[in-house]
Amino acid sequence: MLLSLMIFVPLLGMIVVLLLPRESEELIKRATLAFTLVPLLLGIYLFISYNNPNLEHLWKANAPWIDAFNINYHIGIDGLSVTLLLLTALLGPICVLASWRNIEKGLKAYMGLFLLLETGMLGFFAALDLFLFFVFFELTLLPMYFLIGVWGGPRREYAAIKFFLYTLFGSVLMLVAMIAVYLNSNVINGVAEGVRTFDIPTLITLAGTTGHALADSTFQMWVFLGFFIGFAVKVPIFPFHTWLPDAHVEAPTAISVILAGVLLKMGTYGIVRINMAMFPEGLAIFTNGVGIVGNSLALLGFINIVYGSFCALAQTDFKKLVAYSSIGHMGFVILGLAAGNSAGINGAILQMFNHGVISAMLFLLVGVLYDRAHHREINGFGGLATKMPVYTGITTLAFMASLGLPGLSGFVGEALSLLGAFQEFELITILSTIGIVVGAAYFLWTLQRVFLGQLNPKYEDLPEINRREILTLVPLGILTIVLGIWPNFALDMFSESVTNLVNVLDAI
Amino acid sequence: MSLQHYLVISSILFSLGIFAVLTRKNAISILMGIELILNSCNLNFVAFSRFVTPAETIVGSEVFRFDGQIIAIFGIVLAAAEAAVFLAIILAIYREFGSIRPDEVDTLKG
Amino acid sequence: MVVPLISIILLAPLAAFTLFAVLGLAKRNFPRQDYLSTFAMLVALGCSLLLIQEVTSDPTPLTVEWLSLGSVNFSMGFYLDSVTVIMLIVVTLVSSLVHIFSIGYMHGDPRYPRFFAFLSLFSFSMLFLVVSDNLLGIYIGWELVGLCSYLLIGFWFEKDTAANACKKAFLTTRVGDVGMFIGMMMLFAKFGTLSLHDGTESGIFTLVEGLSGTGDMVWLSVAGILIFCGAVGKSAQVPLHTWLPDAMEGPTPVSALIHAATMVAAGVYLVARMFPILTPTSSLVIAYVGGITALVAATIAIVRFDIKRVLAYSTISQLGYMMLAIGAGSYVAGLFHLTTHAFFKALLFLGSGSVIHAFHAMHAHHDDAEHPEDTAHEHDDNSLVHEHGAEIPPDQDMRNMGGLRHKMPLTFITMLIATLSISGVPFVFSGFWSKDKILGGVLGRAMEWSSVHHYILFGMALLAAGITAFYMFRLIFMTFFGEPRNQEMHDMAHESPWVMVVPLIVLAALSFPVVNTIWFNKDNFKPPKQPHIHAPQHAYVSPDSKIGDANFGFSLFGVSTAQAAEEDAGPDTAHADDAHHIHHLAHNIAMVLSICVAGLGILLSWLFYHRRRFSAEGVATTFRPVYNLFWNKYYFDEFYDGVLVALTVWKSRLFAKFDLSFIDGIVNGVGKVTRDVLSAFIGFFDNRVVDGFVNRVAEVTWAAGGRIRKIQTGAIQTYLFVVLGGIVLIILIFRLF
Amino acid sequence: MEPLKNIESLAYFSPEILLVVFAAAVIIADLLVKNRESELVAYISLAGLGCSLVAILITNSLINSNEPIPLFFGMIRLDGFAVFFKILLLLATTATILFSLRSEELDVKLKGEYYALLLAVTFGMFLMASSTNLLMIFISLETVSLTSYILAGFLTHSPRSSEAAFKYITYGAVASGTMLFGLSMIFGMAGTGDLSQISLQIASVLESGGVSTLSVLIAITFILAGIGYKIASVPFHMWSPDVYEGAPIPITAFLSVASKAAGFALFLRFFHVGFGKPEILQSIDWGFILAIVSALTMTVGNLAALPQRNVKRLLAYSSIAHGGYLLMGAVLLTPEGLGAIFFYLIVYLFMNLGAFYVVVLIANEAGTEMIDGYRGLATRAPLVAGAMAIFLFSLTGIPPLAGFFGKWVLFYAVIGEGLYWLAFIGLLNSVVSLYYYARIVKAMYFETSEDTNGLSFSTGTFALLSVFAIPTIFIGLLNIFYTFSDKITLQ
Repeated sequence: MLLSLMIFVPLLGMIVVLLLPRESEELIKRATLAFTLVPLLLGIYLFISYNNPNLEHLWKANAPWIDAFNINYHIGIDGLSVTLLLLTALLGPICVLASWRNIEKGLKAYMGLFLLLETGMLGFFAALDLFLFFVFFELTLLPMYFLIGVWGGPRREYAAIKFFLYTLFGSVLMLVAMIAVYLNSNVINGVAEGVRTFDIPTLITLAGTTGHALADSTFQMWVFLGFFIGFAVKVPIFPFHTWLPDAHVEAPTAISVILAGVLLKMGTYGIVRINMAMFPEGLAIFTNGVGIVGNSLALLGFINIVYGSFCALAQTDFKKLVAYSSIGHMGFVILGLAAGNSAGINGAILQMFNHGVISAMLFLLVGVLYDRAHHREINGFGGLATKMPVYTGITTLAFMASLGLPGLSGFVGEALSLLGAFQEFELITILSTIGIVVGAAYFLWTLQRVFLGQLNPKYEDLPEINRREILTLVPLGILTIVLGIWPNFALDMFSESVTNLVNVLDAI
Repeated sequence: MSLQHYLVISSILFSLGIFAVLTRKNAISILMGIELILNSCNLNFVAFSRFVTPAETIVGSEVFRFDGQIIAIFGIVLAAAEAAVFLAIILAIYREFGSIRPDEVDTLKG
Repeated sequence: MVVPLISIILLAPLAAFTLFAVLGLAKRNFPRQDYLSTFAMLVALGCSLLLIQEVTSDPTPLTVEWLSLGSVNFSMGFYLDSVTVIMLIVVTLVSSLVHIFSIGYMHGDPRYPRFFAFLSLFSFSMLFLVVSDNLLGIYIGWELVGLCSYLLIGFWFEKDTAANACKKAFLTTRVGDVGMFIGMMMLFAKFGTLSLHDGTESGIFTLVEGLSGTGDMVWLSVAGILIFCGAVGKSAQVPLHTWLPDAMEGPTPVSALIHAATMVAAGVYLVARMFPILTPTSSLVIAYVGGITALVAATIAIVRFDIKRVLAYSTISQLGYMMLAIGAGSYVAGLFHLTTHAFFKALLFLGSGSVIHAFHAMHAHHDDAEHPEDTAHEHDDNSLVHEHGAEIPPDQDMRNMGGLRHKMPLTFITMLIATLSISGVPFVFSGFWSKDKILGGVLGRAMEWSSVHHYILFGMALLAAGITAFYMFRLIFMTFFGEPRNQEMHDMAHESPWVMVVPLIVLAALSFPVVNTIWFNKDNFKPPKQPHIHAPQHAYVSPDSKIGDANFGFSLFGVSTAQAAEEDAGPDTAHADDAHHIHHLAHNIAMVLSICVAGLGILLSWLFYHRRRFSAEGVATTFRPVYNLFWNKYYFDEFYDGVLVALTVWKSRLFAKFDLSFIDGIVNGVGKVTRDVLSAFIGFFDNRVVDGFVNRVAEVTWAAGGRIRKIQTGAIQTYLFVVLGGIVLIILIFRLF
Repeated sequence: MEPLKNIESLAYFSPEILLVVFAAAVIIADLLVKNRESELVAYISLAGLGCSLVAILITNSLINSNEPIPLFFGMIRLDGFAVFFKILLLLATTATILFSLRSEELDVKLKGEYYALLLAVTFGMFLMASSTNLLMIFISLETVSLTSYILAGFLTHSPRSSEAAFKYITYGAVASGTMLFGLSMIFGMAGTGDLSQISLQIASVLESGGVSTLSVLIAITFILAGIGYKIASVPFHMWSPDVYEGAPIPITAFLSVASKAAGFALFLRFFHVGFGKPEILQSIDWGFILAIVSALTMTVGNLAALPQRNVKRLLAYSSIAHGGYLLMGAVLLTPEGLGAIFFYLIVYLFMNLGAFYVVVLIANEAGTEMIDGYRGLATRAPLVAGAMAIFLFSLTGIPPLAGFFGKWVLFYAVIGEGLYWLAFIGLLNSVVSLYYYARIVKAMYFETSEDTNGLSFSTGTFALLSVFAIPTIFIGLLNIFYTFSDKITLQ
């Protein structure tokens, strides 16, 4: 019940906001903020009250929805989803605050769409029914399309349609795979009996039972591919990544934050929740370390890391740099997942959460600078540290966290992923460590070009970061530090579930 | 005359109709081609109904079923109706385009 | 009692920094950040002194689960043995003194509070590194000190030189760190833990014993060398040493604390910590790297004129010394040298700082901040390598100095003491003892196994010792003796205020071994129990079998060679007995030789730079090539430039299909190349290949749409043709199937 | 059960009869009413549709779906299938009449004929949905066609309209002529006009080798030409873009929904009842060839829609594509396939009619059918723009809009038959279709028009819009709509 409330309060908020008069902008903002705060509070409550000795999904709700296909409204949380729910709920109000001043036109529609988007994301992380899962997954497309396309930068139309087409293409494959799974969900030893089901936990158990059609390894391989490509576009995994830089560069600050903070995680979350948990056999084909195919997943992670880092090194647009850097960091997630052992998967999931927090910070910071200077050309700045020390300090924190400085959250995830991956794919992992150096290189270089050196006289009177912006950044900064010092704070949430998953994988 | 003769004739008629429809550069000739097609069909129906449909005996006496003929009659009726509508539309075309050459009526394309 | 003490040691400086950070968010400052930080450090110092009493046989007073992943767990904890305590005391002591010194030195700097906050953060990180009981914790502290050095080198970031230097420092060390991380991954993959010495005896040190003699020695050697890579980066060993001289762009107290006494020594500390897992092979590699570093750096130091650069290179060479010692197996000597070096090198830096201060150092960075020619925001030179022709700031150029001993007597005296100590002037100076232990140890090893390697190493060490004496006295003579070369600067010069002089005096006092006896006495020090995996003939030098380690603290006095000999000799077994004699002999020889080379070096430099019997320039001209080699620092920086260029060329081949833009890129500097080529690559790959593919698909689709439109001619009879054609086609297809 | 005689049949035939009666009433009323402006005739025809709907429901209550009632000696048949389509067609016609009320391009002098013809064409479609005899099939088809020709050309003094009518009738006449020839061949082979008889006969003669497969094949293909032209499937689709563009917008909407639906009714009955027997299928696998046809149809429709600038024409092509989607379900011969078609038709009815309604509105207000006319609609008429966006994205098949669920059931059925390739092509097509639908959305939302003064619409307009928009949002989410295939069987 609480969970449903958490998911649908933003939807309610959208309706309310759309009913408000267009003129009263303050009211609209405050209402939106309120409606995003409710999920945050609920999320915190769920997070705190979450204790899961037996790996059950908590806060379940299960109601029949479409009997014709045995589709149920089935939601619930486990350690994995509760962290991401919290992340989503946390970024909600922050983004509303971040778009407090810089939305010139159609504020009402903007806020409404944003709330719809939040419902989609929350629902996605909570869904336990494959069909519901898919519907929520797609539900985020429309608002995103409009948010980028209407409120974006100069090339917004291109970016928006590109984002839309790429993701839709991915989800098409997912749909086929999904139907295939459903059709085979009641076939045991070649004979169909009983009802078919979309219920994810049930499907997972069925995929484990020998003789069941879902357990067949070739079947699993194809379905795995279908789902994987669908999620890979979202992550994004090379070579499906080209929509990301465009989308980021064009999107308004808050939307970039959501995009990097949550939407990318939807991809990796899906990979863990569906691909790994449901199709371990399929996974094994791509991670057994034999030949190209056997290393493919790890290779993809490696390519993401190195490729993203080098691309970032080449950028002169601040935002594009951050965008490419997040491609690189998602690579660590893929690498850790490919490892398939406790350290790797835990690291990957932790990295998901941390990257959500850190990249959100980075994009917020870019937005702060953009609102003042109205451009993002890295070489156009210089010596800002003298004018805006606080901003510089926070940026340094974010950069250091992002380049994986120990003591900050970015490190733990990366280190665990690498430690885990090394046990399975030694060479690939060693090569991936290039990403660590290059990551340091481009962040420090940016730091130097933007903040160090002589103050660029153009920016003699650049105002220092203001209270509202600091307010948006501080919670994320605190999370970064806390998770860096005490990762168990998040790890305890999902480590049991991961252990369970690892046992399933080892059984193969 | 056997069924084959009728079929041959009707198929010739049909082909002629199609040929006319595809090649004539005058709407009226196209209409005539269409009429040919329809009539070839009617001929088919009648022939089939005469040769193929089994006769059934009602109260002792052997009676032919006239399904085919009936269809043919309806066909003639519909052909007439179609011709009427067609001619009306040709009039409209002539009014708008000042010509009834079908290849000149091609403002809608692409 | 141990845990709270250590906690206080860690938390005091951290608190000082945290306060600064939190207030900073509110755009405010704590009024007396300097006193706060200094006080915090003094507290830490007090606690570490108290810790001496607390050293017990159990090295792990505290261990907590840090990451619990079900099957795998990572724990964090404290590791307390005499080594730790020594390091703690050294760090806290030098740090406190530097704090005090900075109160005077940094006075009037616009970012005065920030400086102290950073110092506190650094001290915290360094202490964390020292006390943590597992590689992960060490790595965390390791990277944090790197961050602090980054922040402090770039403290005057308006200077492009500083901005470049800090970036270079961070990145160069990071390269080493990656190696270290890979080593950690190997160890983890092997042992499933990163704890050195769990209470549960499941730490690496215990597990590694299982490997001794097995075929995994090669693998272990690789791991050890990789771990050593981290040390190579941090303590500036060849070939990753180039960042340290540039790091002198930072304020001088920073150089004293981070780049002389503590952070760079962390590498040595790490290697000593990991000593139990070092196989003979890896030890030898370490020893050679150390020896080469010692020589190379020393030779370069001869020809420097920037007073701080001279000290920087001397630091590098001394660190090489310590590495050599540990590599050669006598890690006690290495640590001993680490301690003594920390004191006198810090003293030297602070002294030079006081000299620079005398020359109005505080305005220096403002001055060249106003230099019009280096505009801060053309970032064309973005090479990881700092540009070489950096002109020496006038107040650091020894050619402007001379005759200062009358102007600033205290500075002169203290620096002289330090110099005597580092040059290894016999008996009254700690430097002599530590250096002698190293030489003796290496020679002993050599004689004992009659191994060529160790003779070579001994030769290197001896040569380095001589050169050290030479260039250190060169510095003294050029700075304090002779006639002032730059009169008006000379007139401005004056003795520094007491806050700066007092630390000098304290450190000077610490350069006398006698002083050490006051706090260290042997029975406070229990040996850290450390297993060994060394090959048998190497075994008895490993710590656990050494009396030397039993009274490691005692060895700190370095009172007599006899003891030194005992320490290096094994237990009183028959075998160890003659080993004992060999070592005794070795130490005597070594002592004589070292005294000789030191004296020779001093004499030469006296002749060159004081009595001017020979002209250095003359020699330089006669040995032009050699001189050039030294002057250009063995062309390391140029080499890295070359490599990076080559790399970018290669990259461009791979990525940009030989995009010509990298040619002028080479001319304009590596960074530009990297950027051009990479952007060309992105331009090529992302836009042409990946997007290109997608766009092709889109275009084809679109074109197909166009085709279909063409078919839609608008002439009804074509439509009918299509109908007929379609019918025929369908029938045909039917027939086919 | 036994076929009913003529007189007894009339009761079950009441919906059609009512339509005819009201058509006559409309003409008479048109003669009586002097005031050209009055909308009386329209309301009369609406009333007629209402009465007919009631009649349909009554007759529906008389039958129970698993036992259909043959009427007029088995000429037509009353069963759930027919009832479903009749209701669907009624809704479409009602919507068309409402559009026509709003539309401003129709000639006021010809109201009576217009509405009478609409009723007549509906009557014809009813017959198409329920006829089970070759004769009735042909007659109903011709009735619908003839009336549609006239409606398509209904805009006097509009060259485009006349041209549309001309092409439509030429094409239609040839197509139906070809079909009639095919019918005659079938008649000849089976010796009867009754579909169920035909299936038996054809099966037996194929077995006995009395006729060659090729002849049956040719016959089927000829017939396909007639039906395919009704549902505008490749290669018989080429008339539709031109006709749709030229015809008055309400008629275009009507053709794109109603006549397509009726066509599918005919298609399903003819092929499933007449040729659905396994014996026939094994010798002539028309299912496979039609699968290819459907793939071609949707591909051609989507690709050709990409470059269009005229929204009407664009929607014409899009409706070709949707015909292709429906065809996928039609070739399956499974209950899932049928149910999918039914569900999709419902969804399609709402979203497509809604889109066309917006086109009508914009044509009235902005006076253009070009995409450029939609620039900045988001600011000028936010609600209309929002509704249009909903319709378009539903046509694309984006969750949670009904269009997605429609596609879902279709692809589910297709993949259930193992036709992965077909499903994949279909899904890729829906990705492509996003591009041109989004172009309209882009014009409405991302671009700005020179004149920014808001367009004003009556509340009735918004009511009607919401009548289409709300189902487009909710149909998919409600459970009840998914269960047709269980109730409706086709034998």
